[in-house]
Amino acid sequence: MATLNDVSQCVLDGELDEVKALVQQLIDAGIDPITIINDGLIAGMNIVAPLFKSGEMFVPEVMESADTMNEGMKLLKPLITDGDIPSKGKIIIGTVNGDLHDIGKNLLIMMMESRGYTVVDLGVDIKEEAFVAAVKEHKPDIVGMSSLLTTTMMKMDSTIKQLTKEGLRDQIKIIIGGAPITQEFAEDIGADGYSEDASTAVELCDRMMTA
Amino acid sequence: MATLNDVSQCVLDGELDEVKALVQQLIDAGIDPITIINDGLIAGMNIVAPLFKSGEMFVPEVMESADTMNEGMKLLKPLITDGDIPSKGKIIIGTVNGDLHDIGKNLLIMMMESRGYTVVDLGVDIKEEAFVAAVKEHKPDIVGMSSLLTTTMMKMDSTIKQLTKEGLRDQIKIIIGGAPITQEFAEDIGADGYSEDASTAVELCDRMMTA
Amino acid sequence: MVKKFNQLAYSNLDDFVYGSCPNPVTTKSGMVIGGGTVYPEINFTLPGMDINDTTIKKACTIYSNIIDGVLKRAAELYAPGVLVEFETVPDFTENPKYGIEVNRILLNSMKEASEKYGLKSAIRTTPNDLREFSRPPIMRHGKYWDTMLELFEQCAKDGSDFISIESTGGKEIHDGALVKADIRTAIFALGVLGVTDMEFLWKHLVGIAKANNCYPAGDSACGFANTAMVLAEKGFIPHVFAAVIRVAAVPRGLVAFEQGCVGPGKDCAYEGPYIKAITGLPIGMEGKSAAGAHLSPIGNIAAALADTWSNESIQQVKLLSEMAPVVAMEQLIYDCRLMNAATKKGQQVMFRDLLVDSDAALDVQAYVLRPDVVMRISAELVKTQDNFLRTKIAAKLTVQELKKAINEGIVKSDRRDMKWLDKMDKAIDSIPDDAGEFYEQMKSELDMTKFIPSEYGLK
Amino acid sequence: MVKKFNQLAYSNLDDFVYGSCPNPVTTKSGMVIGGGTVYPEINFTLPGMDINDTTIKKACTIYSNIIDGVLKRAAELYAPGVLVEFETVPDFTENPKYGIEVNRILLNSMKEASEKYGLKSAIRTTPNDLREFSRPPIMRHGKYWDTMLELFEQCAKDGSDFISIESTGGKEIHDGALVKADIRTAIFALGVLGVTDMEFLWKHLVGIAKANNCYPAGDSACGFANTAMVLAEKGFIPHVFAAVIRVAAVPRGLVAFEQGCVGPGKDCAYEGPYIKAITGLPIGMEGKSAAGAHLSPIGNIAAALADTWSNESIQQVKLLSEMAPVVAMEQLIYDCRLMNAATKKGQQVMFRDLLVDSDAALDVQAYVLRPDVVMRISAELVKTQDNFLRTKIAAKLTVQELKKAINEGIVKSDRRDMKWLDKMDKAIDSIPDDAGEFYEQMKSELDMTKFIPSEYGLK
Ligand SMILES: [Zn+2]
Ligand SMILES: [Zn+2]
Ligand SMILES: [Zn+2]
Repeated sequence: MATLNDVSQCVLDGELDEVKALVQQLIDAGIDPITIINDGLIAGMNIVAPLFKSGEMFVPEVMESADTMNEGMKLLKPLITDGDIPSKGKIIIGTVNGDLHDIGKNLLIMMMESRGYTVVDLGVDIKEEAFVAAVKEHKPDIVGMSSLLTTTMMKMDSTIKQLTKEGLRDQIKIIIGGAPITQEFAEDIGADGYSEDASTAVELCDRMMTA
Repeated sequence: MATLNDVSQCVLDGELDEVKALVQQLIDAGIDPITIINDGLIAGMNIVAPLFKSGEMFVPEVMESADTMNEGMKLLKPLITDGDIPSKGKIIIGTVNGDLHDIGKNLLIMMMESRGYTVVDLGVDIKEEAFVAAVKEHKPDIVGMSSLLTTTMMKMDSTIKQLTKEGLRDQIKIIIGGAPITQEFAEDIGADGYSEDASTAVELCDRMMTA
Repeated sequence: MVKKFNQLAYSNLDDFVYGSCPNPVTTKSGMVIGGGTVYPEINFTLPGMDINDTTIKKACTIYSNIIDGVLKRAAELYAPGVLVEFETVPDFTENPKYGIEVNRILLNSMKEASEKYGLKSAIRTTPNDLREFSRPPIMRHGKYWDTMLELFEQCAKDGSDFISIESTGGKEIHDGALVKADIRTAIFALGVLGVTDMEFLWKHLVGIAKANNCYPAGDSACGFANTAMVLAEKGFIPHVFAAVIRVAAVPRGLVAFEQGCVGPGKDCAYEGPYIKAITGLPIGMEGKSAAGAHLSPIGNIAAALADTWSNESIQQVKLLSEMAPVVAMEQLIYDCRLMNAATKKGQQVMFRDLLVDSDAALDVQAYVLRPDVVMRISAELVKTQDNFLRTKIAAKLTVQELKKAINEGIVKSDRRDMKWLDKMDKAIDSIPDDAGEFYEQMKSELDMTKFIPSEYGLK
Repeated sequence: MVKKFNQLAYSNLDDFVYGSCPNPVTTKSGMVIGGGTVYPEINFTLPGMDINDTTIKKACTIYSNIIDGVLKRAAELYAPGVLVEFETVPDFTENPKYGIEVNRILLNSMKEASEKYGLKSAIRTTPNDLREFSRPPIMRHGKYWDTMLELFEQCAKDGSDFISIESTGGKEIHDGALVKADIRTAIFALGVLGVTDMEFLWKHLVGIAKANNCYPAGDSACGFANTAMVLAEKGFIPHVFAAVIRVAAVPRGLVAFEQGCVGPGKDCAYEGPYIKAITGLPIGMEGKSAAGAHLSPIGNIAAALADTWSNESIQQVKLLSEMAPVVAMEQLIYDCRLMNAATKKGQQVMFRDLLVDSDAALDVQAYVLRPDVVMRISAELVKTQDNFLRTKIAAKLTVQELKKAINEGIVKSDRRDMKWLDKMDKAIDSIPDDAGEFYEQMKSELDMTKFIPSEYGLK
């Protein structure tokens, strides 16, 4: 019979076609759906994260793992009530106004979701007002901004100023990233954190949510 | 008979041995000492400056010109009263605390003096307090600071802060220079000007004194 | 009207070398690119700042300082000539008046440097492809299309020697294929969407260039293959995948030359050696001296066939010696001196092979730039004129070359590489030879909200 | 005790080449410097910041980030080994605890990189010569002398492979000679004060190194000859003057090796080729890839005889790709790959000559680094053991070499150069062969408030 470990391994290996059968076996065996999620699916993703960080897994493999997890979730979601799946936190993410780069942003979204965060993707070329509106609407814990151009990085500054002006700054943590961004720049403009790449960004958010 | 032009040419060519005889001839001919200074000696240095800037004269040649001018001045000074030689302004110059580089500073001093400025050389490794004390003592128009290290450039910032605290900032213009210094850094720390090298620094001071 | 490339421009591998090519191009100032001398190609950009009507004056001053600084240093180091690339920041294309103003500043300083130092120079103006600012992208009309063409036209009129672009047709689909290492979708993006858009875009750009005494130079698969390289350097996707994408981008790049481009190819188009083998036109390249813009596994080998040698991009920031663009200028000039010194002694092939040997065995992305590999694959690509089929063949042949090289142990590889090559091999074999048929297949696999088929002449 | 160098280490010009030398030196990690491979030597420094007890933690974090970043990139690019130079900022020597702490951070990261990637590395620790903080300088005792030795000793104990310094004895006189282009005074500063101080200083440093399983590596005339080069590049003093100073600095540098240094010579000591010719020991050099630290007219030729290839220094600032030290690491590695690829094919002499030919005819400062010129002048220098006389001879021979080369039109020159060479020639001829006699003459010419004769054993 399938074990929770098998489910984890299935997620790790990204075996999209097999996960459903395994999860179904566990459900049929009467295992608590929350246990299957936490000790099976999410446990699998928790092995993926460090392997990605150390360079032993590629992004497409991580994505397959995430897809596999999601496939398993589809079976489990109807069996639990909404509040039962604990979100680690809510984050809204966007590339700033004037900037179209979104590969890094999309990677982060994928990593955050598979880590248990609720993510709202605002997209690219996002104006200051749009960040403000999204914070008002979604009430996130964290706002993430990305910029790849030296001529758009200052938009992070103006967005933070706008959020401050609207009285929203204290309710959120702000993280920023992108090629021209440095820790020093983050401090200069009053962001709460900076991260070099998607996997360290996830760790940064983890630290922020537990701090 | 020698002309004012001959004196200028003599300064330009740095002919230290000949300048005395020429100047003496003009004095003997009854030419006003102030005229000899302005239209002979200083006129010569005024040709030197642009030639240096355009790379047609080397520093040692400029120094010879300056020495030649000074040699001529020695004959003329006793003939005039102190206030008659108009100083273009007074500047105090030093290399900041922790920094020993002085070649650039010394070049600037030489250029400023030969341009008609009164220069007080504070030397190298000059602490904030020493700049403050010197401003109080000498009441300069301009304070020049030099730094060649990334780890001493912030001393310019603290010196300006100290001058401000002592209520001296408004009475002076501050110029800074040195390898790691940029226009942006000058603006950041509230200096009045930045210059890349000795000859542009002189022009910068000229602009400040006439502004 | 459209040029056909149905044979290689070279018959002898020993003629295939940096600094010269069968069809050199002469700039207004008399630099003969591809005529025997490798020229430095200097690039630069603004430090972190906002662009608007208040700050544009400051931006102009910065550009003016940069160009004066780099040309002065070039003259001091006796550069035989300098190609300046003005790759605009997006705001300059969105507001063409900004881009036009800066282009004029550069042209003017180049003229002054010619008078003051006798320095020869030429300028490549590279507006941004803003069409992807609309999501999904509007490729054939609309405000981004209009402002982009306006900038091209006025800069050409004002005296730019060359126009280039890093066009983005198909990137909206390719981005997703990259992070999934999905070669089927990548080939669709490059070989169907990319190729089609290149035909449309470059027909217009060649027209603008020809009408204004300016050369259409070439395009770059920067947003495709260089993004793949950067992702591979970060360990995000397999190096073999990035290597295959590089070669699969060749037919897309070739379209610009079919439409009338004369080179030099864009510096960041590492697919350039293939273009040079096929067209005999000069190419720009960049490697170790562009490390300030991006790291790479091809620092030396990239120079093996370069006709201009570029730093890709650098901000105006102060280093201990000087502003970074001046530093870049100096490094490029010394690199070029060395290559040209070898040519002068008749040792260019030997020097080319040193550039090649120093990198080729250490990374699969370097391996696919080996002149012999380039010639071998290019010889197959010219056998068809169908740029979609060429794309598929390019990918297939690269997979085969790499498998062979890894099996023979002549290139370093990751333990996971063979698995990925097998996976790609299978996926490529599943692609039909006909573009239309492939599109029909792909319709069910693609996220159809991401692109507008009619913008690519598709239904 | 003191080594005598009375013949050249080379008899054949074709053996005199980068990457190898008769007397290589092996690091603790097994890198054989001068054993056939050119290694990258990476240097770095802090961005603009204050150093004090509050900021030192931040400074340590920066150094830690730098070293981890550069070693990671070196491993990714398969560097055969890396020499790290830790050249301290003055505050680190004034407060040895800071310097010691950072040195340990570097050593620790090197050890980690060895375990994690299998990367070989070694470290050269270079404290500052703070003795000139006293004006006039106190050379043989006092707090600056004490803290400097404290830093040397603890770093050697902690495991540094090499110790070096850019010592400053005589600089207080040389600075003024430079801006006046006064060769007589410069020769006094280098050949009397400099040489005497080097004997005193290096006797102590060699002692410290030997007592602590560490190599004394070498010194640099940075504050003398490189300052001259920078002033010449700015157009402040004649290039020929800087060229003569370069060679006149050789005997001063040689003293360190007489005292027991084993190399690699300091990167910024462009007098290194002469040292290598005379001692047969390995040397560090730097050129185009050190342009971020200073521009130069010797970007390629500097590599012709290099055993380590350095970037001199770069601040931890962000470029578009990565932090500047990582960028420098990449560039050095590619430069080294190219040199080593040539060696592997037996083409090192040919490649050396390309490096030489690409620069030697374009600037007199490059010309004096030509291996044949180096051998020719060095052959004369070993005929005497008197380092003052050697200094005078070095200057005299360089003037002659340059006059000949300019007359023959084999090196580019400024119209004013010959006048300056004649002037120097006359001035050198006015110098007696005996140091004591020269000192007596100079007493009336020197500003005796600028230096303390007894600190140089003079009366
Ligand atoms: Zn590009
Ligand atoms: Zn140095
Ligand atoms: Zn160094």
